[in-house]
Amino acid sequence: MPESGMREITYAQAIREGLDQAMEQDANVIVIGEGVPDPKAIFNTTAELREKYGARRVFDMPLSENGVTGVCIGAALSGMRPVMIHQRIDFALLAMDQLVNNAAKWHYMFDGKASVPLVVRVIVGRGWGQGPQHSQSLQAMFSLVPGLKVIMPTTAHDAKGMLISAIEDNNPVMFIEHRWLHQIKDTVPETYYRVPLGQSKVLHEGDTVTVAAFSHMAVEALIAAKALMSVMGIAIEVLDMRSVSPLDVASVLRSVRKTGRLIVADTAFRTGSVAGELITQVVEQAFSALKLPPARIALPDHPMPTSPFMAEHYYPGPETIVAAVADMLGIDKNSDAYIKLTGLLVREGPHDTPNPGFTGPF
Amino acid sequence: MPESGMREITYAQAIREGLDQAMEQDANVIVIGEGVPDPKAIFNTTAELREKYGARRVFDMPLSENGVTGVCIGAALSGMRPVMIHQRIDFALLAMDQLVNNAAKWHYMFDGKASVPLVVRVIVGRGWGQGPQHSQSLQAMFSLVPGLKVIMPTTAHDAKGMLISAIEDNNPVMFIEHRWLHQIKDTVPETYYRVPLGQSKVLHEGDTVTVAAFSHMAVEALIAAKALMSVMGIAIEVLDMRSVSPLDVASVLRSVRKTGRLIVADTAFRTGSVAGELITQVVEQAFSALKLPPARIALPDHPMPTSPFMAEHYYPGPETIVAAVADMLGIDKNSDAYIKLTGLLVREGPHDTPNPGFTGPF
Amino acid sequence: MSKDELKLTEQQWDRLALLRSMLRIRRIEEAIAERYAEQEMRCPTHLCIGQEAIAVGVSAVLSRDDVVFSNHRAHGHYIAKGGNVRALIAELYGRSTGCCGGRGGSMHLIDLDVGFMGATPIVGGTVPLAVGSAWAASLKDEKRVSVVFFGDGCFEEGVVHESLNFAALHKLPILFVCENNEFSVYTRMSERQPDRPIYRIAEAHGMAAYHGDGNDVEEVLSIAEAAMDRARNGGGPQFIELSTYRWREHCGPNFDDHLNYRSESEIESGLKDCPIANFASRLELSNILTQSVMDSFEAEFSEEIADAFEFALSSAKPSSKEAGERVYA
Amino acid sequence: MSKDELKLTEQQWDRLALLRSMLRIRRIEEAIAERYAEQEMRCPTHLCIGQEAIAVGVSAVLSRDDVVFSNHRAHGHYIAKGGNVRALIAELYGRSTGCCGGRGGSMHLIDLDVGFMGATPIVGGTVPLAVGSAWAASLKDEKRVSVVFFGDGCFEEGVVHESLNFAALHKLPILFVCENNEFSVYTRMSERQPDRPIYRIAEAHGMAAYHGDGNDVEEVLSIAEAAMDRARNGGGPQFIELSTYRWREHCGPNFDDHLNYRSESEIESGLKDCPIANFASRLELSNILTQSVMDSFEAEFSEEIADAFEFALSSAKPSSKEAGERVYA
Ligand SMILES: Cc1ncc(C[n+]2csc(CCOP(=O)(O)OP(=O)(O)O)c2C)c(N)n1
Ligand SMILES: Cc1ncc(C[n+]2csc(CCOP(=O)(O)OP(=O)(O)O)c2C)c(N)n1
Ligand SMILES: [Mg+2]
Ligand SMILES: [Mg+2]
Repeated sequence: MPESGMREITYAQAIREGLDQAMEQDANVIVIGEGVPDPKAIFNTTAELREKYGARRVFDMPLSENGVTGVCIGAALSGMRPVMIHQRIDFALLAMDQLVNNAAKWHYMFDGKASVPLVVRVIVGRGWGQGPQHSQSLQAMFSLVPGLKVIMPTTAHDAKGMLISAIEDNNPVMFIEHRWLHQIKDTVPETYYRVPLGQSKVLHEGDTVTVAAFSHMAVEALIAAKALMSVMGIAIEVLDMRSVSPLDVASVLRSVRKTGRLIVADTAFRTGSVAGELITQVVEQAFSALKLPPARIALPDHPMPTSPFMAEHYYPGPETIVAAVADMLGIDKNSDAYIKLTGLLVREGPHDTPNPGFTGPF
Repeated sequence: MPESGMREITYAQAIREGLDQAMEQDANVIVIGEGVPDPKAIFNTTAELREKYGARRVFDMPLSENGVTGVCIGAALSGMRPVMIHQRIDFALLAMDQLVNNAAKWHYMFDGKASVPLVVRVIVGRGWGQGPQHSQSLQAMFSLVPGLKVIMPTTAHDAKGMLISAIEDNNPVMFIEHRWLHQIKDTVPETYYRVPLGQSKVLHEGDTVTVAAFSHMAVEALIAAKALMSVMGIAIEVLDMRSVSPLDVASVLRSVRKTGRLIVADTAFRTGSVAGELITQVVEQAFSALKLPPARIALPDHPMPTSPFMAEHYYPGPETIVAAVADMLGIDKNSDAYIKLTGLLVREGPHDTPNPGFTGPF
Repeated sequence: MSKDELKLTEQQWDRLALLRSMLRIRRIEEAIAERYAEQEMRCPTHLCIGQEAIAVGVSAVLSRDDVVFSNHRAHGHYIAKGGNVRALIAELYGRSTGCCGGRGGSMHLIDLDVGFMGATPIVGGTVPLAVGSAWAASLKDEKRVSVVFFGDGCFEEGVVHESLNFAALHKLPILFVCENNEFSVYTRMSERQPDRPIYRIAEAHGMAAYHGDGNDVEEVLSIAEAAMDRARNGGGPQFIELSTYRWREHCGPNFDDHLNYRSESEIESGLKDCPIANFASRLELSNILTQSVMDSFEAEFSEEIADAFEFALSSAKPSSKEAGERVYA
Repeated sequence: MSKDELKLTEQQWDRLALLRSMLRIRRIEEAIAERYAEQEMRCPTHLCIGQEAIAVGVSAVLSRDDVVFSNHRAHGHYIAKGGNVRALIAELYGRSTGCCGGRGGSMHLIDLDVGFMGATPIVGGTVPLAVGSAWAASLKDEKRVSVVFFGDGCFEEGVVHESLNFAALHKLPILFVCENNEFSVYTRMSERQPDRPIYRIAEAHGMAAYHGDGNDVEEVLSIAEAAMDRARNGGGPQFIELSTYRWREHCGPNFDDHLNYRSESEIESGLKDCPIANFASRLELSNILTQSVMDSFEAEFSEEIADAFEFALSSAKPSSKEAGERVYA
């Protein structure tokens, strides 16, 4: 299916469109989640689906995360293709049993006789005092479970295309959205198209340092790359990893063999992060290609504190990436160019909202 | 407290003794778990505790893993020091919400005003057709949660001493036992003593390769080390990691700076394993000390199949470690010495039981 | 042996079939128990000996299209629903011809040809799946009913509450069958639940709920029949709690009465309440069952069992090379 | 103002105190709502305006030793239990003097000095904790009762079922308070639960369970009083379901009636059922409340509120350097 009818829409709109078109394509696709048909429509990603497809395909749900996950697995085993949604990935912790013990293993333990085509959309919270229980980025927890696929599309284009691929996939797929991506616009085809799962994408070419970034960190990495290029003429290679499991290690290896330097930028706590896993795999396979030890950019190993004063430097940004690049390339951080560069990266508006127009409280 | 009154007892007996003495020391210590007071007494690790301490301190429980974890957290917040037990770590997946959202974060989110002195004993199953849902080794899933401590003692001595430390600790501690350790004997003091959490131990000294091993893999690594020494005179350094979180990276770095070579042996699926995290931390901090890329020994990325025929080569053993050492040191695998060595490592009895006396079905 | 040969009415024949089906499960499980000691069935195994009336009484009112989910103690449910016995035994032996190709063992059974959707050992795990299957049937306007078997211990899991709520909310065609054998492993009800009936909680969730003697196959059948009738005709979810008794150890082939977790008198009365012996006497009194019929059943089963074991033991052993396959669909 | 000044009996004075307490919560939350738009309270905030009678009626029968656990909508419970208001407002502003030192925000409140054990926003999360606290009290033979406030949505979580079972099994001194405002965010009961009373499920679990008008503070008080009496005297767990109505948006300071998720007439009747206005009229009719008393309450609260906001806004801001502390005890 060709991609055509390009226009600019937001990530949230792209997801809505992907859901809409997937439901149009296949009558077995159903959508369920707390708030799906409500006026806020999961940050407008499910708006008007009930009006269009009816109350027998678009559901709100009881606050029963584990149970309803099991219900969706049972429905998936019986011919449906459910898309389940949690407004925060933290709520998926209540459903670990069904996701890990059943969804991930059903196909294997029953010798391939049945499969679980289930998509679980989960949103990573950030900012405006989300606090310890509403800001976790748990991709690593799911990525270590064989049988689950775990993806984190970054752009609106990929969000739509990967959502469609995930819905068509016969395996359970954790579709992880970062809350700060929802409002970002991108060129998105009007058509029904797929973006394959498990493949990274080069966002910015370069030969000095490879920056493999996940989800919102890919946005930050691209900002860093453009600034480095425009101010200092330094070309870093930014890979938007897009998938966590399968992890596209091959592309990272290809890039690292060119640059000899690797930075991995993740949205999660540092220890136990997928960033660490990626570094290990690169080291296992391309040790001699590395000129320097790889670096990891991630959150500190503590929960997000609610207070904006305390949370101020919690999230790494383009400046963190630039600093890591500078360290690797031996750039003088007191040089005029570097000072100019970091000046360019100062974010407008408060640190705890995705854009200056945001007024809380979500 | 000095360690005295040494005698040989099994890991299971050592745990029982640790529980017993901790209950004697502190009237707030209570024990709860499915089967705790039953005739099998959690593989005899809780035998006679109810007789000794009564039904108000030693409890069986309803099949409500998440709820009872919450109940234990509430009790811990109210002055008790509960020890909760699951016969398989897989069942702890039902309690992820309480463990991750509450136990791990309570102290942090309430600014240190309260703490959760809770120990959760969980057992990793292996062998005799445990199959996909009863054989997972989920330490990595817990280790990426700030606020939880995660330990995996290997010897009876450490099991008792670390259990006591865990019970005295004011934080939630996941105490992970490997089922195949329960019957292994060791010299254990009769006294009440502590082994600190977060410190590895050198099981075998050497200067050629560092093998950092977790839990039952430390047993396998020691077998490998002894065989390598006796047959080929090669001294590898085996570290029993003992703790997963905090992870004693410093000791591994110290050893790697001596050997220049690192193998990490884990009981879990390869991808996303703590082994990977350890490798990344070593690479981040001692890249130039490494002569070769570190190697990871772990389970393949698929569930354990129940059939003994299919499961035959699922678990790595001493032979896997020896082969990795040979690869690193360039030992000719066709040499007489190597063939003799691997001959020594052939395990007696069936591959799916911890010892030839085992007759199923657990 | 046919109905006409035996000069039985349709109804008498059906009653005899219940006995036959229970006895068949018993004999198959006894054979498993006997040969388990050979250590060639290398997987945890939970026998339903003593509890056969529930599997049989419920399954008697199911059609092939109705689907069944089960738990760790699944042999009886599987056999009663028409599951392939050769594939069951082969699965216990870890062979390629097993119903899971060896990947699952005793605690993971499946036979999609007869609507046996799957059994798994994480307690509570399949309860919401059965609800989901009923949901799919309802969304697709398919007429099948979903059935899930689980124990009294399982009822303590939160997911059961969530499943009851979801099923009642959407008025789904599902039958919840709670086999109350008073034990979860070695732990009796009194250490796990307050003293109140389980089925009343289901009732409070807004569904029809009944309790009955799970050792009386005809009582089970009549309760199940009425419940399935309601479920098939838009009556929404149905819950039945059936009292029964587990004869042998929780896991494994043996009796474990020496462990003293239940009194001699309790065991005695448990064994006395044998669903098969009691029903057999009833059928004898009604002149439906004779020794020669019984003999022919026994002969038939011992042949079937011998065949199944032979099939299993002569089946190919899967290779460890296949172990990594089928992780993803 | 004292009882004698106002010439009130002990009992009249107590009734007036209920009004005072509700009004105080209302005014504090209105002040939060008003100043929220300034964007300096940078955390999600769930107001209990319209639901004050439950927090107040229940807390009126608690002693300081009794402990309370709560959820995302916790301000009222915290204030009614005697929580420090300065520390509450400072917490909303993310200051070091906040009850969590800024780490928690509106959805995480604690005041151990008055037995307010903690409120957290994962729905259902604190329900078993309250049971655990009651368990500890029972094991230590301490006389306190544990109370947990939660919503109708929360009742759908499996952990509630597990908590009810555990509490009933061990006959624990706990009061479960279900505030049924018919909504979980924007989703009404009819999309989440079948049509049957919540409290009957608790009753089926084997505990005393009652339902009442959660907007009538005296009804709440009398139901809670009886329940606490039973709980204190070995009567085991108690469950009360109280109907009420949320006036404003689920999360945030505003009314959100323009979203049309509830009809005008529903909103109108919801607002008409104001726990404060209705009770105030009742007290006026009984000559307990006069305009001058009302005025003095208002004056007192506006002073207290001004003080609390000033305290908060003049308190130190924690530094991001402290963010990594207190991960481990
Ligand atoms: C979630 C979970 N917890 C614990 C276990 C261990 N376990 C296996 S079967 C069982 C007893 C279940 O009792 P019940 O549901 O009454 O079934 P029965 O064995 O009596 O048929 C237990 C505790 C498990 N498999 N899964
Ligand atoms: C486990 C979990 N699921 C979902 C949410 C999102 N959420 C926050 S409050 C809420 C509604 C809860 O409704 P109810 O329990 O009735 O309380 P109310 O808001 O009406 O006071 C939801 C769904 C959450 N915080 N935690
Ligand atoms: Mg049972
Ligand atoms: Mg509500």
